Amino acid sequence: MSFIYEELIKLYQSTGFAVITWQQCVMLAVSCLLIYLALKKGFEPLLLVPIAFGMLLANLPAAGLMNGPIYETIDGVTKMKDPGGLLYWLYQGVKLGIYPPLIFFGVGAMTDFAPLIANPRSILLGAAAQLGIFTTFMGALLLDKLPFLEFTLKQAGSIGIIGGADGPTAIFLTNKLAPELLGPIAVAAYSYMALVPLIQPPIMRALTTKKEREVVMEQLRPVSRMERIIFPILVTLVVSLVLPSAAILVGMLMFGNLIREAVDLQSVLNRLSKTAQNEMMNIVVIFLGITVGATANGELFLLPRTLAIIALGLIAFSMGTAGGVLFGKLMYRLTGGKVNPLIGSAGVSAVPMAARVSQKVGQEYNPNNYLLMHAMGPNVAGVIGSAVAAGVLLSMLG
Amino acid sequence: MSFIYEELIKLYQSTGFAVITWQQCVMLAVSCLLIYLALKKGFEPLLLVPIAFGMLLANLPAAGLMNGPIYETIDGVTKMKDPGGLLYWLYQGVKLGIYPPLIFFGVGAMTDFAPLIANPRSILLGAAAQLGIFTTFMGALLLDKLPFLEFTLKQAGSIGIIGGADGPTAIFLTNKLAPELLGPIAVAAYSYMALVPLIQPPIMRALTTKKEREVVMEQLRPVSRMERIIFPILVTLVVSLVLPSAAILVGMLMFGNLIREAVDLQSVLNRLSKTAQNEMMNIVVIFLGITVGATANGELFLLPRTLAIIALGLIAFSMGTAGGVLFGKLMYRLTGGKVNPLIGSAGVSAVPMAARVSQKVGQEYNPNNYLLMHAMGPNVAGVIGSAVAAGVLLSMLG
Amino acid sequence: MSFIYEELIKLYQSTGFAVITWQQCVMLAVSCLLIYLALKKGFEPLLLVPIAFGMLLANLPAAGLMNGPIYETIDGVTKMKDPGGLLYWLYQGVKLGIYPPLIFFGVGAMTDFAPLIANPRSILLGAAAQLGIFTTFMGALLLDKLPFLEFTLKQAGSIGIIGGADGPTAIFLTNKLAPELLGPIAVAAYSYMALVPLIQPPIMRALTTKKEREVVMEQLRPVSRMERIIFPILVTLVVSLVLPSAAILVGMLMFGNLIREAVDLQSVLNRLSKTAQNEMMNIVVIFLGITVGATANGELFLLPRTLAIIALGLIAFSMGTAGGVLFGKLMYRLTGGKVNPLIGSAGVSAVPMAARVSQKVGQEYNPNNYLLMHAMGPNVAGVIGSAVAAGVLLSMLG
Amino acid sequence: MSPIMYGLLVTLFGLTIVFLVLTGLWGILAMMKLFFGGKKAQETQATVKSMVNTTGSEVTAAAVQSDEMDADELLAVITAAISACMGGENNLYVRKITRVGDNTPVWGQISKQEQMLNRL
Amino acid sequence: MSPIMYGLLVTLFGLTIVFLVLTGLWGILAMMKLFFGGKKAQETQATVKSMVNTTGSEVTAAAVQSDEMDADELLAVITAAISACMGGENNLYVRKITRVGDNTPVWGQISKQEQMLNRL
Amino acid sequence: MSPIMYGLLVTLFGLTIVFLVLTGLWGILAMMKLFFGGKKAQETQATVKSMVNTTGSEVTAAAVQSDEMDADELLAVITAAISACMGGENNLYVRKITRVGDNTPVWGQISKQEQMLNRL
Ligand code: NA
Ligand code: NA
Ligand code: NA
Repeated sequence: MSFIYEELIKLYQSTGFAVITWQQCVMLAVSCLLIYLALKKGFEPLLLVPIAFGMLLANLPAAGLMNGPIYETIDGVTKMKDPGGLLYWLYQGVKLGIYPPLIFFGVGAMTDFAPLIANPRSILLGAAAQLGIFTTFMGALLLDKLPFLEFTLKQAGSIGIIGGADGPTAIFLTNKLAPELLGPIAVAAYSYMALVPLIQPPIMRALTTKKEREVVMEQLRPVSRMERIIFPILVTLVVSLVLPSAAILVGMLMFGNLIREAVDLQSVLNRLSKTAQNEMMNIVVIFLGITVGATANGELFLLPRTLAIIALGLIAFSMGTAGGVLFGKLMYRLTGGKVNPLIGSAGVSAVPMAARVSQKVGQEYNPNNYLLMHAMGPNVAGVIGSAVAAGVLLSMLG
Repeated sequence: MSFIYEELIKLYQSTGFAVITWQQCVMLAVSCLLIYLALKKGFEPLLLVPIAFGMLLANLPAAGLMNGPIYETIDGVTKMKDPGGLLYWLYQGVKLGIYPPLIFFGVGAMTDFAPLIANPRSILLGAAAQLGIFTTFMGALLLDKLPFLEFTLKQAGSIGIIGGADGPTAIFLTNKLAPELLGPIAVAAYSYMALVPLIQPPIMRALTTKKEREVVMEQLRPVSRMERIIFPILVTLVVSLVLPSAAILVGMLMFGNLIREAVDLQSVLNRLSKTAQNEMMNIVVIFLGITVGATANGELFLLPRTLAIIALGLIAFSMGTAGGVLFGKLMYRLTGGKVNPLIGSAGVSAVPMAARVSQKVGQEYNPNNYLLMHAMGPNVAGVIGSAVAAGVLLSMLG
Repeated sequence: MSFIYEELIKLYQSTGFAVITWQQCVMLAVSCLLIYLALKKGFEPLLLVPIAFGMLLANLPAAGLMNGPIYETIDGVTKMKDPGGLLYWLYQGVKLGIYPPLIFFGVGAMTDFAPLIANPRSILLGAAAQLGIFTTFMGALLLDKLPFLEFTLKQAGSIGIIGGADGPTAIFLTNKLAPELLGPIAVAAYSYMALVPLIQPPIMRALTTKKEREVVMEQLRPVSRMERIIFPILVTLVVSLVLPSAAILVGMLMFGNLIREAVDLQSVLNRLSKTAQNEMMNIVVIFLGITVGATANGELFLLPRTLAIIALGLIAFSMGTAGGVLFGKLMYRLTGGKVNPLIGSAGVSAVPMAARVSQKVGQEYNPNNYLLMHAMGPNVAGVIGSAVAAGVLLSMLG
Repeated sequence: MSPIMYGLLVTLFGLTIVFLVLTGLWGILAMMKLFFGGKKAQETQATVKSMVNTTGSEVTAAAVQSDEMDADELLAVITAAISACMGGENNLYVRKITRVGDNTPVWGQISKQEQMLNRL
Repeated sequence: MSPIMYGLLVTLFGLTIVFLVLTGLWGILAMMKLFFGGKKAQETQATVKSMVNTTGSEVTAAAVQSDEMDADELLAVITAAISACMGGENNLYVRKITRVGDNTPVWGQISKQEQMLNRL
Repeated sequence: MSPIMYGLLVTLFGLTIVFLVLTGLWGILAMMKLFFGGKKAQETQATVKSMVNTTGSEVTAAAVQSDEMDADELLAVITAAISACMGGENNLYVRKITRVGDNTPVWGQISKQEQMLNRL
């Protein structure tokens, strides 16, 4: 019966218990923690649940769900010996840069740019809030000087983009510049987006005076249907001509928006608009989330740099908020008090969470102040702004 | 500070302004024009908006959205250096012949073939209207004699298929025979489909007498559930056995139709039928449209042949209409006046636009004449007819 | 005019009639029979209609819908000469192991595991019913001794998995172990699932006493939200650590279930849950069904072994039922008559058909006996059980 | 053979084949009518208009008893309810009935699981 | 080893592992019950039947105050309204409630944007 | 150039370009307003609230005459019907209107085929 014994040994060696590493143990715990945060604390569950579960699946020992295919060549004919794991194949949509633009397409179909069209100067607040991206980028370069940390320019750029407060942009850029950081950067970006209502208010209060916070802004003008339809085409042309590397993100965002707005003229387009917003988006979110999470294997994730990235992410969000608010103060001065600087913080993107924070802080100081629609302008401008910043980083570092 | 200056130069050279060609300028204008026609004039917006936006995206200078991946081999190991553009990857669904059959699957699930089953002789009108395909094919071969135009047999066949008045068939065949013409042929096909209500009536009036136009047709018989279910299976078998090259288009059309009709027997199939008609179709339409448009880059599109294709497309639709109407007159004679020749024009496909044109022209001359359901017979037969014609062209020219 | 004659010959030779084989004729008839069984007799129409139509399409002579791409190398540059058929490309989702886990994801999102959580000992009935898998596996190995049959260990394992009564598991394992048997195994698995209400009751009656069949079971306890959410995570961890080869199926099943249950906490997840259950599932079902059917080409299907597989499939379901019922009897003894052995038959999976059979047979003998919810426990446990069994077969035979 | 000549051949063969194939389908359809056309065609659409003309309570009862109450019937119920509320003057004419969405199940109920799970 | 012998080994190991794993799950489920099973199970389904038994006005008020009025509740409102119209005889029995479609938002309203955009 | 120096350059250029591009968009938006902003903005949402305030019969008539009765209007009809039933006390406030699902057609009707098939 010795062969039974041998088989038993073989069988034991094929179990996960036999080969699990301490990193995998920790990662399984981390993924459970993320599921807890997503479900109990409401941390962006739409993305963090798939990310966390992908992390769990990818760290199951010996399961090989992220393994690539294995080919073998016999007599000059190459054949696939093993197809590899599901997550490897789904991950190709990240690797080839397919999922993030498709999500931008859906986001465009869901976003109303009218508050921005009605109040175009608010677009500058969406530029100012990108300060967070670049200060964090510099911060990462400075941390590189520390003996136990090492960040290349590309890695620093990927970390900086956390300050864009925009998940698909962060994933898109990181995949191009530093795919080895995809896991921690995605987790940091989505976690801090969930924490916007905690991070922003103290900074907003610290940088503004009570009088500034109480400014009531003028009602927004109505926006014509023609403006809504021409806007996405113009934005695509202008941004792409100046910065070709931002064309794909901005172009797909605006394609989605064009279809959304064109429904008013040709109702048959409603089919496409709904699919872009719902089923197509949901399918891509599931695949994107689970495979981004799956990149976070223990050896890559459990390094000092992950903690540094998490620390830098907080700086990114804080500096972005500060940049927006300070530029808001400048606009307050220049317009003779017509602009409430609180809407500046919404420039970090994180649509529409950041705009709601502006609204909430504003109402604390003046219960009759409704800043929401005014803050939506910088908020959606911030999406464009961080796509442009990503384009700059891609073209200068890529 | 000379390095700043150098970087500035480099940055300027990386903008679209620095490298834009006149062709790209023209193509950007053309795509805006197509969006205008689609939205304001109602030219098949469901396809032309994605096609036009794809055209716009593909002609953004230096953006490289249609670029293929770049590989590099270091020490014998080949690695992907750059994944290429989104549109390149989405385009694989056209190149590998995946999208058009999937659209046919959805069209099958949306089409009611009962008017054809109830009045099977109307199927011949759907054959006669394919005249447009072959006269246009010959026209393109004759134009090849002109000094400034050059059309191969394959290109002529692709141009001819515009006369099928069926978008997916045109895209499917053109991709196989002459992919370099995909842009102009798709644009011509969908534009003329939108113009069917303008193109057809004068031809219909010119070729028929008042007496013929006033013919009232007999009520159609009811069609049994069994006939509806057996029909798609039989059509698949017959067409595919005679013409294997038409098997994929006709087979998927009929698969969709089988699922649609089988819902009456097994309601659980409603899930598949709905998905085929809605979400799956919409996703494929978006991907197909945007990537077909993206094939229209300036160098390929802005050639004299594009104008020739547009002229030939008009001939295609006109001759198809004439073929259908003339065969309708023949049937009028043979049946002793029971067939109204106006339903012949519906044989060009363009479901159900062409059938509505028959109905409208018929009612002009006899307000109590309801030709719509009678015209739906040739109309859906035209879809099968043009798929068969495409199969012939594919097998004799491919 | 001899060239017309030559072309006519060529044309005839290109028709399906010229090249059809007797196997293709038989397969076309078989696929029509399967469509009849699916639509008229209600044999799992959701899968069998696509499988049957795929079989029909793949056996159309000369249509080449399952042909792979053809490449040609000219001057060292390899180019695709022919893209191959649609079904080849859709089949990659089976070959690479993508579709079955995605279906498990949707099944997880549709399945309520509460009856199992409430009555955890019923999980053992889901283990006992896997007896059918292994007896059939042995049966295939014994049949291998017959002169006209030949089954390798891998083929025997694939045939055994029919006893799991779980379509995606059977397809997943067969694709890995013996892809040449995919057609007959999928057809057998889905057909017998449809026949569960005929196969099981006689076995259930034969193996139980009247007294046992009349046992009324205690009301199930309510299950807390927390238990429902923790359950999928724990199952993934435990099963995957013990048996890494089962990780992908069980992991995706439990990922779907986690999203389903987490909707209670974070309603935004409803988007993902609905998409997993509906559109994504439907699309995958269409692609999976049609391509699994397409593997059944005549040369592979019309062999004695197909009849053997069909015979073994019946043994598989019968032995699975017997295993469950006999273990149910054991539990009846051990619990002092608290467990009705009729719920054991539900352990074969075939959710929820097998559970309804338990309910129906139970009510025949005691009209006030509601076994449905008690049988759902073994029923969903059977899904986990057959995934585990598949993992064992994969790791010991793969 | 010159392209033009070959083109003519393609045209000749092409039109012939198109006509042959579709004439063949005509023949098959005619035969199919002989075999299966005799049966009374079933009505696939719920006869919503007639339902609307009945009184609200009847319609409601009918609809709720149906195990597979579909959206058309739901609208019929609504219309009937409204019409009943308004005193029974049935001057409503339902011009377009849109079936709404996918019937996503209430998952606690076993009945839908039966429809789906065992088929996958 | 002959295929049959190896097959027997696979069967032995296979059944053992299946039982081991599922017995392990049983143990874990039992432990889970100790830790989390004490809490009162929440009812995931809206208690439609009881809502129907209330008067129409109450139900309406309840439903429209809810910020996340879902389709089930909508049907409850409809049913209640019909039943109220018919004089309050609550002989309706809702046999199957189908949730209708995906709640596509009215996009002018910020509330849905909040649910979605910031999560992408 | 050291990474830090190049980083500063990237930051300088980056912020400049972000501001340049978005300022450019500002200019374009301002110009767009001159050309197209004069026209009265159309209201894309059905004014559900006002419809609810009319009497039930009016709303019903309006809605059923509409060829493209959409889900919002359907809800308005329902709300109006309920409110009419309850004696016309319009104290309802529709907090959230969910458009339900995709309008899958009743396929016997040609009208939807017109919308779709010829566009594919
Ligand atoms: Na941003
Ligand atoms: Na046609
Ligand atoms: Na099973």
